[in-house]
Amino acid sequence: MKRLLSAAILSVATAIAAQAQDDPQTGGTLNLVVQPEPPTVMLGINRLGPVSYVGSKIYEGLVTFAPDMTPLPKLAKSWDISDDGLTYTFHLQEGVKWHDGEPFTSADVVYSFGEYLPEAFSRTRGVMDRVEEISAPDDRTVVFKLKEPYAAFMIIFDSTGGTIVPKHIYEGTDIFKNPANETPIGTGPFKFDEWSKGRYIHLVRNDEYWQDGRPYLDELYFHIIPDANSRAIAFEQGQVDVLRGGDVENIEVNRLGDMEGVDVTTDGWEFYDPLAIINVNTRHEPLDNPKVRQAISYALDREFMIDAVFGGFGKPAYGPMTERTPYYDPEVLTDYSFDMEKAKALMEESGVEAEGGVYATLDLMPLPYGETWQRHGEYIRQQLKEIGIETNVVSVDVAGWVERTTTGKFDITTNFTYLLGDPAMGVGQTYRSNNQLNRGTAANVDGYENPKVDDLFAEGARTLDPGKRQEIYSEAQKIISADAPVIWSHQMEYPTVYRSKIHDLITTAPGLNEGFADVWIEQ
Amino acid sequence: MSRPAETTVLSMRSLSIALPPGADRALAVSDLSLDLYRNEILCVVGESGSGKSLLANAIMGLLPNGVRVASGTIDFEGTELTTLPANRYRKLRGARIAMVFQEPMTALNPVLTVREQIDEALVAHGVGNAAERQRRILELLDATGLPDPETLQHAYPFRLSGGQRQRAMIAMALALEPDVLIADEPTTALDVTTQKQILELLREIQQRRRLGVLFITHDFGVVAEIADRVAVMRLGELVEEGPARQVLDHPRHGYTQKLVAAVRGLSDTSGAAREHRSEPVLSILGATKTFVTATGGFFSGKRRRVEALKDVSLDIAQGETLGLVGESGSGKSTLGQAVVQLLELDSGEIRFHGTPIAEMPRKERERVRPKIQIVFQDPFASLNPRHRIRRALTETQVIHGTRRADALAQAERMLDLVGLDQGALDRFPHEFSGGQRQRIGIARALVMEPELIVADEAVSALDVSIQAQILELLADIRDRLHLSMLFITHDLRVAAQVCDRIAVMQRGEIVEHGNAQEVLHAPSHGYTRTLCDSMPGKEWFV
Amino acid sequence: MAQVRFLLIRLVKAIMVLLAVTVLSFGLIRAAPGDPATVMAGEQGAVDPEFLERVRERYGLDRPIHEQLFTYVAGVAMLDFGDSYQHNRPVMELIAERLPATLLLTLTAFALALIGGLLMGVTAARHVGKWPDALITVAALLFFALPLFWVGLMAILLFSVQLGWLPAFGMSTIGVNMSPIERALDVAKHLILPASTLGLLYLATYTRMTRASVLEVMDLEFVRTARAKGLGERRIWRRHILKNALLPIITLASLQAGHLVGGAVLTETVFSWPGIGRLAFDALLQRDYNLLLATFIIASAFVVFFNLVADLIYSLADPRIEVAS
Amino acid sequence: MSDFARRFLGSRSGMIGLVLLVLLVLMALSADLLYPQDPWRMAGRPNLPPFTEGFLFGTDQLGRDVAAGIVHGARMSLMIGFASSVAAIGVGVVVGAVAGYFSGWVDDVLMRLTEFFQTIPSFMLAIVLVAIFSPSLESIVTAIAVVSWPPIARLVRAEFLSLRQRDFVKAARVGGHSRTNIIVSQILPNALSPVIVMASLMVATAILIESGLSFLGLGDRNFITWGFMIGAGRTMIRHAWWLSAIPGLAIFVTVLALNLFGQGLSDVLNPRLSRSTRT
Repeated sequence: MKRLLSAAILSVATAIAAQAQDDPQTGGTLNLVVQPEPPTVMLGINRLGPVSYVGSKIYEGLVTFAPDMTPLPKLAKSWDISDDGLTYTFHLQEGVKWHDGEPFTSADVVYSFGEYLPEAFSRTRGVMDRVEEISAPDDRTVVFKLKEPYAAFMIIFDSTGGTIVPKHIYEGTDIFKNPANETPIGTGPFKFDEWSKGRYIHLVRNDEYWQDGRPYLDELYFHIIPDANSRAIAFEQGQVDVLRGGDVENIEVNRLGDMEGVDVTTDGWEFYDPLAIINVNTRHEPLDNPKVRQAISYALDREFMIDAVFGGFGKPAYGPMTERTPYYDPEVLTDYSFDMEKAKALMEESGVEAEGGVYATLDLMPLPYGETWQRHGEYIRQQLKEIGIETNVVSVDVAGWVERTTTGKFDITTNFTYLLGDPAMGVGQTYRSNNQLNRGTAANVDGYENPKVDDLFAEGARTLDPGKRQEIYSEAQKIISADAPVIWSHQMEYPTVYRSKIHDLITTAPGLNEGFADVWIEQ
Repeated sequence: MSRPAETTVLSMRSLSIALPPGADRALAVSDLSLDLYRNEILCVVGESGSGKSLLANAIMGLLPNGVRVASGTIDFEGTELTTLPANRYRKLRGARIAMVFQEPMTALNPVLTVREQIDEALVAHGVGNAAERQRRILELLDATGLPDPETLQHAYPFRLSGGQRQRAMIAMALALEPDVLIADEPTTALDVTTQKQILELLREIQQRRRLGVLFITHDFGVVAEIADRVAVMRLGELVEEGPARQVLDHPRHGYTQKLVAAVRGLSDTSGAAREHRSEPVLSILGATKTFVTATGGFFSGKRRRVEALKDVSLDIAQGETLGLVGESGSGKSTLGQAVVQLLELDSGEIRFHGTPIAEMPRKERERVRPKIQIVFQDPFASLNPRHRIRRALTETQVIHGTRRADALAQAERMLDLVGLDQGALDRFPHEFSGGQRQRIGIARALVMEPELIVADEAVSALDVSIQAQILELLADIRDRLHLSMLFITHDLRVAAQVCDRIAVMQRGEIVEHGNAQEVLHAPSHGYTRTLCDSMPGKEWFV
Repeated sequence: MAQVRFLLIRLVKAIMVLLAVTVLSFGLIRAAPGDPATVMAGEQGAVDPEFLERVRERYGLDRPIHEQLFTYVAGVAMLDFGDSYQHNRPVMELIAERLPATLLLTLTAFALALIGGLLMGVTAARHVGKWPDALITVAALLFFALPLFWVGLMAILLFSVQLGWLPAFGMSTIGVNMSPIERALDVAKHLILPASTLGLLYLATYTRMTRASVLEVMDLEFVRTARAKGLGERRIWRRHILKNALLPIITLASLQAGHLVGGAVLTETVFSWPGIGRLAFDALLQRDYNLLLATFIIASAFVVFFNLVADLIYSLADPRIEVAS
Repeated sequence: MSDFARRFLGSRSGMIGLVLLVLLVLMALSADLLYPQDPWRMAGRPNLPPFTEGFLFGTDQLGRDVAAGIVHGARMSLMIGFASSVAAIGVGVVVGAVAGYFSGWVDDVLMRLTEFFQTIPSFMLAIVLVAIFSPSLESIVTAIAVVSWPPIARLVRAEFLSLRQRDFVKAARVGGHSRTNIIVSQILPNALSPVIVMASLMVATAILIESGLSFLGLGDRNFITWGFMIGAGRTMIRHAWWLSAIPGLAIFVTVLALNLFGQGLSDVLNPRLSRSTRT
């Protein structure tokens, strides 16, 4: 907890410092770490963390988002939405050029959303299904017509969900095999220069960038350092200037954060809004029993877990949303703060037969994303033991985990989802009964089925009026939190460690997945 | 043929060599005094464990670790060797005192050519320039009777025959014209015919260079062949010394007498061959066997064919002993193995009481097999080190359905027959001496009440005195149990002593076959004659 | 002549082995749960069957297994290991990128181990029973019992974290532009810890082998002959003992050298050395079949290759081989 | 046998190894007495250094008692080591014996197979096997066995090849003993001593492999093992060095003990090998 505060204070401090600073200085090299080494930096065909990190400097979307999730101009300098919420008209920036010198026009946008993205990215295709037609009245204007109102529509226009790609390069090719993917061409503030495999990716300033005087930096190095300890040492020795959450163990973050001239912030995750959850397969006994699920939830000392396992980064979560999520409503949530007695009591009430103090023996499949999640799993295992649930740890590799999770072949597994800035976007998928198996790991893999919840999410997506939406989502949160179809572990916080001399590093909701046009280094 | 003794080159005075603690005795050589004169061959003869080889090594200053000269002196032309500092000893070695070893194959460095090995000796003692040395090397190789020195000098040891290797060794030893040559059993590893040549070579060189030769051997035949003087050793002690003739013909010390008797016994063929008219127990018809071996073993691919047996036919009658004599590689052992069904013939057959064993029904074969037993050369290798004698003698019987009690009784009878007491039953092979083990080996063959025994070099590994005993035992048992015997040996004398008939083998063929006496005294085939002539010390025996 | 023939035979045999390796590993990995499609699907958030189909089809995962095997083997024959789905690139490229690193690491480790091992082994044998022998034997014993990855960690802890003498990770300092010479020195510095860690075990092995072999040769007759010839000790050691004793060691050593490549997985992980050992492990976790198979086959290929080298050395060094020609 | 015992007592390395081994085994057996609690249990405050608050080796990230982990880990390490070695030796002896005794094509086939397995880099193969059959006690033991049997097979084969030529075996054949009798009661006993020596070393190697696997996260997560502890402590290395240092030492001692023990055995069982060290 203490950690958290200090982190928050730090970030505030830097914000102030940033304002205090006089004009940004140009020039300089920024050394970053990308891990694991991305398969590609062509943001259009792949959105894994590392790809987005690098790709977002090369490619842009129509908009980006402020920390409170209000849209900000990017390739679209402005837009208007018809009152019925069916027509979105985007007005594009002037004088934007692709890195190969070709001019950027509305045709590129139409191609990107009309053909490219639906092919490349299922989430965007999902949203595009709601679109009647895309048209480009002129070079600088693009119009989207929706079949029915969709409140979260703007969300897909960020650089990762709505990557704008050059039509003149990709039209009519196999977008996955196109050789141009090796030398990506975007509109972003930085241009692809060199990729020394296994060592670094080098981006250089895009002198033609549409925003005058930007970017401030000369070049970016994304270093590939496959080992957490090594990354920590690299930062210490000054070989890299920024560490993303997950680059090093959180406990390391605290140590590095205490170093001279180093700041830590947990901002910049409002867009992805990650939530750590424990999937419990409600198709299997005794997990079909709400009391058992609640018991499990009570049995977790989230504070301890966050401190011991996640180095103090994170906040307990008792429902389907986090404080970062719009329409989050703490009032309506069941308070699942640690209470072993209550947990045990619930197990007894549950009516599940216990043999020798053991109610059930279940498989526990920890998320195979490194040691931290293993510790997380080990902690959960111990707590379940306390309330009389024995577990057998199933260790699988990523492939196995994905496979078992998406096909419902598990009892209990740890997991996390991105809520993506609007309940209509990332939250619903985990609870809607029509979105269960083979729909990815964030889907409703637990097999939770509640018509009321389904209706609420459907309505929430359709409704535009914020007030109404709040009511809808508050009710949804109330019901789900009480049912506990999944056990919410905690609102994840990814600390970013960086040197104080770097300014305006994180100013928007996508955080480090922003284009870095405004980032500057104090010489 | 003893000649006037000349100046002493090497003289040992009350020399004692101590073995490391834990050895079977404290002193390998105790209080030995002996002189070697210029221009003579002094044979130090003794059985295994007599300490003769250590004596040789002591003179060379090459005693193995832990073994050391305890007391006494070794004087070499005024230089005291026992206290000589290493570097001066080194100058002496090879230059003034040279040595020839028993096993030339292992005594030569496999990865250096003959030339290199001789040359380095010359270099080490700073002899002449390259050309000079080259000349010397060729001379030496020529002098030791090696063919075509020019090319042969570049050969690696493994390319040479056993005899050639030993010649090369000698050439090497003579390289620096030493005064003293120490030869440690230099012919023991060789076939008789080769042995003869090497002995002649040594004698000739010794005389030409007026060398003092200390010749270590266990074979009185060899002694009789080349010795001027003889020193007999037993358990580290010098029991008798004197001119060759005297010691050989009129041994004074009891031990010497025993040895000499044993050797003479071998050539005593009065137990004249008996005629056997009965039906053959075993007949071998046109036995043929060819081995195909991969050469070098390393390069798969190239293969060599060795015709071990070429159309061999033999009969062995009831109670008869057939001697099978030949040098190594003559195929005699192959035949023996075929007889006991250890390997299959390519063609030809082996009949037991007239029926080809190969064609017998399985059951019948099972029954017949134990009737043909074998006694091996190395008595240690032929007993399972992990089984007590009891088991060694009963197991086979039990397998063939004898009740344990009976099997044991039988075992005891046979032990008794071979002259061992019942105590032996509960002991392990390693607790016995070589001779005793061989007796056990015989007992094991006998427990199955065989009709034919194949004795494969059954006495070759034993000391002469023991040899004699075992041979007597075999003969005795053979007569008592009316056994037939196939007696395989490389030693004509031994054969002549026990055999009724002798078949001489050469390169897989039987070149001569007939009554033992005739074969031995009036050989018809050239090869047999060479064998007889090669017999060391034959004049002495006959 | 015979040499050539012999090597040809061995070559054919080697190829058979590699074929077998290919088939085996192919079968093994296909037996595993989960395929690239599911991984990618999972990674990309919500998915639909149609998407899975596309991925499977793109990587030929929809074709019958024997067909996949055949196309694969055929490809491998032409050094085409297919594409890595994880990296979207030809596997051969990836391996080519990583191989130099691994070779640098393993060969250095091997060289260190062999030279050190020979020296220590000979020294021990020369002073058998005396303190240098005792010292070396004990050292070898200890090295032999050390878990390499742990040694690596401790080395990092000591030399990098505590003393800060040597870099703890990677193959070169990042982000800094250097002259070729500086670059080389830099790499060398990075090489020290991983190479010595990896070499340690082999150092112990070679030391023991050398010691034993030398002691054995020392006992042989021809050494006595050499002494009887009055040769000097130095000469006896050089020409007679070492010449005969070290030959088998060098052969054995090169036999093992092949395994270093496969054995480097742990070391490369600990020191995050960008070699194929790591590549293989990551590939495994990502179910990147083609990549994993390739690293596997390459590693085996090295063993086979070094076996050939061993044979060659032996056939050249030991005259007895001439027998065949 | 008594003779064997006497000679073994004579071998210093052997005795040291034996003593260490006995201690380790005792420790493993008495794990539940020394630390009755589940080693996974969070017993104290996280990351306590050794010798604080009654935690001999301190605690880890989740406040689990490292000492408890070491003791319970000993059990797993030894168990896996022995189990896999036994399996490997079983296979190796059978293959080697058959190949060595029957030679000919049988030998060819089996030896090709053995060579094949020796060609595949063993640790890589182990990794793949475990990963594919998902980490569990069985899969780990199997994997280790699969990669370790070839040397045994080769050794046994060599012994058989030479022994079957020995006279006492011939004698048995002449006596009409059955093949099985000859293999089992004549040859095998004589071939065993080097196998036993190799076995003790193999257990050591097995333990090393297991720790390597666990270190890479391929251990059975239901059981605490030393390799796992190192792997888990690795990320904490600069905050809590003891988390990875201590289990490593445990492995080291165990492997060392086994090697010493093996050394002693070979001194006693094959004097031929160790003779060279004496003369």
